[in-house]
Amino acid sequence: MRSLGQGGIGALVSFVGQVRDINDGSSVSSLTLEHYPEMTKKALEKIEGEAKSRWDLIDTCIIHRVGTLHAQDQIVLVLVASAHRGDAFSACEFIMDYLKTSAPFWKKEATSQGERWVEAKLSDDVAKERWQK
Amino acid sequence: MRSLGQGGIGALVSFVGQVRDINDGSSVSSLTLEHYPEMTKKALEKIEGEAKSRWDLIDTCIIHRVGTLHAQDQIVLVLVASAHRGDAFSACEFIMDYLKTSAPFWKKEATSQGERWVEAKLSDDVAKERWQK
Amino acid sequence: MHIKVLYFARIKEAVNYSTEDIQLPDDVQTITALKNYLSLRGDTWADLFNGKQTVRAAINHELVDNLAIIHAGDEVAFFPPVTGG
Amino acid sequence: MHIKVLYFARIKEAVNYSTEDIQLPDDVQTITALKNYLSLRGDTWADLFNGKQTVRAAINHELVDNLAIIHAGDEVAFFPPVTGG
Repeated sequence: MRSLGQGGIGALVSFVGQVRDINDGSSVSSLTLEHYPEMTKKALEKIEGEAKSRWDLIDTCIIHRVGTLHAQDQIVLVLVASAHRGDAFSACEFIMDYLKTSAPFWKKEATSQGERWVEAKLSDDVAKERWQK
Repeated sequence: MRSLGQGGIGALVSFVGQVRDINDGSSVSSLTLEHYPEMTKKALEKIEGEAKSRWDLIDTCIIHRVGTLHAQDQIVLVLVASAHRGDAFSACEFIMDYLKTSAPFWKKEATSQGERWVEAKLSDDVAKERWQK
Repeated sequence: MHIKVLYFARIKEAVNYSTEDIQLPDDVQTITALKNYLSLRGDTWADLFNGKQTVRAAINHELVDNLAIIHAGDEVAFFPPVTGG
Repeated sequence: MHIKVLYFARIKEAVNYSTEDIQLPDDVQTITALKNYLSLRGDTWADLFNGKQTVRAAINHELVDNLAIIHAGDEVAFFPPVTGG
């Protein structure tokens, strides 16, 4: 975040997503994240651009990890800086809702029952639709 | 946050409030925060308790500074840990909205025009009222 | 009855002290009554407590409204709308 | 026309490779037509692309719907609903 030292920033909202040790009733020992590199960059830039057009933001930052992660590892960081908290909260939640439904990442879990691809959640589509009203 | 290492945490949302170098058109050189110590503790615990009763949270943490701060200093940190992001986002924003209207802190700004008490904002009352629907 | 009264921020500066012990007349039993009672102390007090300014109150560290009942030994605090966070 | 096709995640594992170059017949011009064309390759392909599974598509790194038009030289990607974040 280039402008972290900028004096106009009154509000910084961050979201960190972590690997939980249990999902859908099975214990998870590791998680492997696959992505589509050429598209990922474009998708994340598009989401950030959309957030900046909707709210009055000073800067945004998205970091998403790929490869193999373990329980309690951090998967994603979204950081939003703004003059006022309302803009920062809305934009951070918006970015996460769009990232969950539009950025090309796929999770495969290693559980006690073997490996399985994580299923997309309807609740994520519903969360995204809120912003289309 | 006692349970930061807990494996059930999937979402961590944080809010950091910073001193802006400009407010209501005047440049701000410093900010002095007064509070009502015996009430502050009780008020913050009440806000955290209310958040925990409304959403499924693993833990919350509020840190609020008092005394004299300068531009870009951090005033307040609110940290919310939950299994899922929806709960964490809502609870963090709720805590800030209640803190802004119910916790006994008062800001006095030193500006180029002299000292002045910061006026409470109607928009903070409006933000709080959202949660009473 | 005997109570303790605290003042904060702009109000503390106006009255020029932060705390006092007051022996209330029997008919002063609510926040509204206490505000009216204090506003009789002179211009500064009248300006603060005649209802034109927003003055919040707490009893024993809990925010209360103007109808709240005051009991002997209570700690009553008066302050402007809060501006933390 | 000639295009490049990429497969990801569950779909990549099912077809057992991640990328191929395809020379499309003239009448295959949309995502839907390409899905139908691929589903003729056998059971594995039919299971993936006959419409019973949700398969998302991107053209040149942009998410598109089934009606999107494919042009010569495009990079088309097929993948399951995303699950990042």
